[in-house]
Amino acid sequence: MARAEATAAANQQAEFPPASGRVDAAVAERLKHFYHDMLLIRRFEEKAGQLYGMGLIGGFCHLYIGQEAVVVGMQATLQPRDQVITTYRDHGHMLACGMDPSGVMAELTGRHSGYSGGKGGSMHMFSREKNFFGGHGIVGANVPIGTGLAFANRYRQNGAVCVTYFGDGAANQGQVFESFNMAALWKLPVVYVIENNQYAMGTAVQRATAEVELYRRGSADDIPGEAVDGMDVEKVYEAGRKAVQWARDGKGPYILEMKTYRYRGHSMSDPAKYRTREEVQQMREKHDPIDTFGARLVRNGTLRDEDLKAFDREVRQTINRAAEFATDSPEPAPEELYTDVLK
Amino acid sequence: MARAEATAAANQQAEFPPASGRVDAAVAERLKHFYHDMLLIRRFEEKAGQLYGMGLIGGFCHLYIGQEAVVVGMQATLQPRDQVITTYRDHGHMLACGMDPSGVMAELTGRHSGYSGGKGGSMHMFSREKNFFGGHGIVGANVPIGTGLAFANRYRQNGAVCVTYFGDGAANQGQVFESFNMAALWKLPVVYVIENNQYAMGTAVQRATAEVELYRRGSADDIPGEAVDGMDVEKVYEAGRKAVQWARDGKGPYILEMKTYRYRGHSMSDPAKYRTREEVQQMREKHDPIDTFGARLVRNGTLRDEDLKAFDREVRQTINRAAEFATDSPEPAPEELYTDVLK
Amino acid sequence: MTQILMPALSPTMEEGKLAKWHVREGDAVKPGDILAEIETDKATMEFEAVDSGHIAKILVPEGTEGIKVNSPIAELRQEGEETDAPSTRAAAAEPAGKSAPRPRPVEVRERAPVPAKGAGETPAVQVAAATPEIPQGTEFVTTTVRDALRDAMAEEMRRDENVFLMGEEVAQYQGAYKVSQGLLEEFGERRVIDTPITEQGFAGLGVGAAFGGLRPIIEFMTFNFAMQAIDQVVNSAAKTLYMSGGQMGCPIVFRGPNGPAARVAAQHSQDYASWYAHVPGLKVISPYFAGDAKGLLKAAVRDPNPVIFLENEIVYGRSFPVPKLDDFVLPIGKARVIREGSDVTLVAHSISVGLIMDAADALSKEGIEAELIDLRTLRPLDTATVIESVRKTNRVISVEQGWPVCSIGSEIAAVVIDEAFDYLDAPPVRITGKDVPMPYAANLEKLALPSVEEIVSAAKRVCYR
Amino acid sequence: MTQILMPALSPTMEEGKLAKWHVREGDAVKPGDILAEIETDKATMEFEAVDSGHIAKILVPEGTEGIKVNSPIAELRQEGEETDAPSTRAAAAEPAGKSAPRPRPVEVRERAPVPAKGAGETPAVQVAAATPEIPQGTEFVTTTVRDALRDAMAEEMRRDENVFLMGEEVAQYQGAYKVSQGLLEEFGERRVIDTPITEQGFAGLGVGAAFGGLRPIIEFMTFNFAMQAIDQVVNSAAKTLYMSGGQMGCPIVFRGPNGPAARVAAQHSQDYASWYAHVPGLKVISPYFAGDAKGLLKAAVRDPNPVIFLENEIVYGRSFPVPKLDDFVLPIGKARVIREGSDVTLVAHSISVGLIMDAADALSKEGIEAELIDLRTLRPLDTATVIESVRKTNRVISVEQGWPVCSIGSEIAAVVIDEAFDYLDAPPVRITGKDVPMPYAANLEKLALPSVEEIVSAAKRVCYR
Repeated sequence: MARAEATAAANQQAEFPPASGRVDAAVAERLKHFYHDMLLIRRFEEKAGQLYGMGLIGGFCHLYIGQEAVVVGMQATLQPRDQVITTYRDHGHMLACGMDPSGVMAELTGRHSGYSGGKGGSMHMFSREKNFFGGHGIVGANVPIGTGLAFANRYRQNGAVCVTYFGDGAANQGQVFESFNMAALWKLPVVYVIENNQYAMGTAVQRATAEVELYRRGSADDIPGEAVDGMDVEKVYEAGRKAVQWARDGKGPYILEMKTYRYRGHSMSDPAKYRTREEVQQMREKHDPIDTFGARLVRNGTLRDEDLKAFDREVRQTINRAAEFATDSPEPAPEELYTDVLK
Repeated sequence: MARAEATAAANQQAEFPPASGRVDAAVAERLKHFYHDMLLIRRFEEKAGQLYGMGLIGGFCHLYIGQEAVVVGMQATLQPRDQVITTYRDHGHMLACGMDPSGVMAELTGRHSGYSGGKGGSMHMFSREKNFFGGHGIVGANVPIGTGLAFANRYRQNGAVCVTYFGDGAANQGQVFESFNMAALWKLPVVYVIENNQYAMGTAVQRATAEVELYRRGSADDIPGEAVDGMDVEKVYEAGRKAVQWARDGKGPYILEMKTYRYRGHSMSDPAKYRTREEVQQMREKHDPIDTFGARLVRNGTLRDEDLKAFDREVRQTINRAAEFATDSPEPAPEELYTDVLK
Repeated sequence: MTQILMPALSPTMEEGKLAKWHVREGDAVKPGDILAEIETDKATMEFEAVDSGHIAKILVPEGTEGIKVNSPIAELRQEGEETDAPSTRAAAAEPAGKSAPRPRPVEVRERAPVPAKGAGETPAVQVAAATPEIPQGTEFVTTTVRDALRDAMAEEMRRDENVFLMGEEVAQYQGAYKVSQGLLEEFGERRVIDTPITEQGFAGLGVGAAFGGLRPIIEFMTFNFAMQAIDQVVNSAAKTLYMSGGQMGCPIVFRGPNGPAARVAAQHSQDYASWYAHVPGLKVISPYFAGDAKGLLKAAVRDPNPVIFLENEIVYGRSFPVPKLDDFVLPIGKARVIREGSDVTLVAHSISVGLIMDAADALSKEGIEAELIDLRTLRPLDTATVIESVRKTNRVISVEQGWPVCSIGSEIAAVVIDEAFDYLDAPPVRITGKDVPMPYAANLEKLALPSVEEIVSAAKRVCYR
Repeated sequence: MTQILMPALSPTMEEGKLAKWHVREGDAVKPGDILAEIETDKATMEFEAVDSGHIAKILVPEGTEGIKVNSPIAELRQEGEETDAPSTRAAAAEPAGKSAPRPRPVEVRERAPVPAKGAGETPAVQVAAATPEIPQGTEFVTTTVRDALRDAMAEEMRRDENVFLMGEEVAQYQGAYKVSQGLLEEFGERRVIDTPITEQGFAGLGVGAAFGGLRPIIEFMTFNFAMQAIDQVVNSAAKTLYMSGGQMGCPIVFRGPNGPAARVAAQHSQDYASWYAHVPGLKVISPYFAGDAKGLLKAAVRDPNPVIFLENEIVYGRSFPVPKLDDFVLPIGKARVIREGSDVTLVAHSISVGLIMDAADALSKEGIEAELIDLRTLRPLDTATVIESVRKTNRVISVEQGWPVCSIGSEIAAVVIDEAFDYLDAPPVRITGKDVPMPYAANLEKLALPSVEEIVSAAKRVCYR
């Protein structure tokens, strides 16, 4: 998974968007990685759903299927020193940050070789090495924490930006507003990415939020905000670049509302009766971030159909290896129960 | 203190503002009551400060001196069924609601005859009879509660409005935004009155709040807001009438930001070093809500100088009686320690 | 050929019903296609294809109930991608590898109270015997705790127009754990209200509504999320009556699942029993049996004080007899001796009551007769019932899922030692959740929680066996 | 003629200094005019006129110290409004009526630890004797707890650039209780940061900063306000190390006054000691003496874990000897025997340590020698020191200001009974705050809190005297 990082690095200089229909080599490389990384997340999540169905993964398990363009596009705008933090729907973010799918999957199965040694599970995973700060189970609670990471960046003048993801449901939590105020007041280098997948668990946005244009959520603090087509990885990347640069330049926080969609239920046990099957099918067929992007790449000659198939084979192999690793790894030793309570 | 109520009742029909320089009888009556009630609060608070200095009042004691026009103007827009709730700077609100100054003062001295039987003190006083719901000690916590009172009004379709007061400091609390969202979403009959006295304890507004125009605090929820000269009781009344009517008509919440000023420290033990003596003197001399309003009434012939003096004498008598009552009343019986824990 | 296995579709699912096939043999399927509808313990879920291929064979006809998770239900012929071999392997009926931990078993079997010694009557009548509120001859209906709670709310909402239910997903979704199933349909949007995810806000709004004369039931999706709202619960709901010298009653119920469920890890598994029990101005209820859940929730709704009603997600699906009475209300603040015994007193609440019942069975086989007390209410704590029992048995063991320090068990121990010092033949024992955040791994989670074995072993120790 | 009396200008003020007169005899004054500057225990306050008139006589010259509240400092000749008579009366030096409750007395006298029996050395050296961290011959400086805490922060901020202080009014205002006096001046706005009133937000921001490698000290104006932030403290700060399998350390200190101050009533007077002590993943410190406050706060800042540091507003103003050492750091998790005795063990923390010291003096006069333990740390609780003492004295009384149910005292009782069952000659006694929200009235507040009399009486009872 050094690919995600390579993508990010490669793209720091590249021009975007391309001026003509054909794209230059660096851009093409980036676009291929976009496709690859989205596919990796998709297949990973499908496999996770499968392992859940087999009882190998327990508890809650919130799949990211449908939202892949958001993290993949955003991640490509970041530098290695930048931080990422999100809520419990976090598998996609981890893979985009370059964490090892096997280690993530092994955490899902609660094994010693998982990123949290099996103690955190789906909702609580971390990688200091990749600057991924979780994986948090309390809706909205990661937002002040992400703001605090940005505070530390400003304190140290290290030039890093913290990208803080949360959902449309979390966007109503009071501590989100408290964070907005402090971030705006102190001009902290933080980009708030609201992944508006239309439903907070089973509650449609307009049933929970007086102002459904969530990018306006910071308007009481004069934080610039922007709505983005979160099903289009290129649009995400474009908007993300601007927002991250804004934060890095010391201009303070920026809000990106990603209009996206999750195909699966809120968690594995959600029958998702609050929306029609047709609504979901419509999104899958017309707006799927991977299919539409793949078709575009083939259309403009960046990739051939065979390339897409080759990606799929490679990704399936990676994921199958991860599943095998996650199934074969041992559980934590019993004495691990008492470690890591205190340092 | 039936006066405050009488004022409110009298004014429900009266036209406002008067068309000419001279005012008609009903309006004149209202204006006199404005003056009287503001003076009552002023003298009450001065006396409370005095009793605190004597050790007769303990703990915290947050005086309302300087802000009298806000509650007096607002209260005149209300009907008896409407509710009022505020924070711990609450003496003025109680007097404006028509609560007995003696009972309020006796609570301040911690006596059995106080509104809370001596158990609540300055910060926690209530009157179900006058629909005054406190007096709350946790900054911002009264805002969801006031929103809940409005929720109950809507639930019962009783036509009542809840006026929920809080300060510029509380305006940053997350639960205030949570309340705004629910009030806007469900169109609850609540008027939020932000008493912006410029300092949250010792922190000037611009040091704590990214957007200093606090009437915009609900803009993320599209709640109408308006800034008001909170040192002018007539302007408060005018803005309050509009806001209360809006809420009563079922159009949802309304935010009034009252630009006001407290002359005293945050509490009795605040040396108020965060502002200059000159700043305070300037407000007292040029913008005092009582002096400027009294002068205006004399100027336009509503009252004579002697009337003002007579009010002062009457109010002083009332306050002195209250102080005497509060000093002479016995403390609660020891067995009261264990009552009122549960109903 | 890949076997399609009966999926686990919730953290607590063990088996399910194949309600409907959406495909027939020979149909082509691709990932995301709906294969079937499965009924879990909570809901009917659509089951999607993960791989592409053709349905070669349907092994279980629709309408079949009690299909164990992971047993084959159909066979899929894939397009023959050679790299899919590991996938086939991983999807085999018996997962390979050294272990395939299942979600912690949920005891969904019907579980009646243990009969008192020597009684020949049915368990249901035994509940009656221990509960003076139930007239002789009352019929009992086996009901899940989930439905008993729902019935309690529905009955109170029918009785009193001022009672309403508010919380996250309580209305359209029918409750995150389906406790409010059907209430929206019966009572409408005015009285069954979905909130935004703003715990502090809607808890405070509930307090205001209670001050305004209504009778709110505030559901927290779990009490773990209520930590964000706890200032409103304690400072506004619990203290205001006192601060107002008795003027401001706050008749409100805060309810929802408390403590660990299954594999939901540290942030979703805390047990708040001792925190709430610490606070004057609250009543705190934590039942185990469905009848108690119903009778005490009805009492909570009618109580003029703020009541914390601690439920348990795993217990929701357990079934117990509930008396068929028009208006079954139990007194708050009374523990219940659910089994008499002479050798040791076992005290528990909520799901731990199931543990002490199992332990008592095991101990009985070894000749130790345990007396079992279901505390039911944690504030006020019915210490009299505990003390009376300890004076008889001279030994006491408390069991809870919460952490040990300053726990309910600490309180029980302190009270017992104070009021029955001279009766004790052994120091009181506290069996609690371990003093660690809840781990996710199946084996560690099991170790973190109290077990029947621990109880049995402690009981033998205090009985000096 | 109206007497102008020395005012009480803070909840805890007993006497003060008349720093400066702003008026002279003969001056006309009107309400709001500044009469004088008064130095209280916390700050210099301006003292305003309440009535109009002329200053007839100044009774106390400027510069006078130790002027008792309510003693006359000047005389005012009013304009002769006949209706002001009651006012004159109310302002008389001796307020009439059946009672004029004073704020609860604050013991600002210097209060050295009680010497161990038989020692002829000074109290300061006794502290050294009981504290191996202090070399022989160390000089001691009498310091208030307030200044000791400030010094600890200043020293740690000088030592480590990553340490910063954040909270409400910590910078420009110098701290709501003046604990951060001077820090803004020394360390600047980057490291001493005033926050908006958003407890949950800045607590969470602190957690993030700690994850990001800084060493935040988060001041809560009181722990009562921290209830709004407690989800961040427990779910984010305390649990993340475990949830991350040891990756995500959270080196953060949450500090501020805890428990009741004086007459600030229910919402500002809760003692959270047992709540925090309940939670694994936290360390919880609650010192009494200035030296412990300093040495333990420095240790807390250096600790890689989240530390809850519970202070006490009334104790801020008390003075004790503090060793004059360049870097005085004490170990977290160690209780201290502050007085040896053979008859009964008294255990306390924070302000209650003062109570057990007074009780020990009183008991000693009656021939009962109490052993005194200052717990200092509540998590991890140093049960070994308590058990060792109880095995000697065979009796134990715990004293705290918090509520009784699931309290620190419950835990002490449970631990003692478990580990010293056979040594006990009497059941452990818990003396706690009463099981009620804190009342405002002076007499009720006094009754709500533990008293020396209660301790003495309990000690005599367990000693069967």
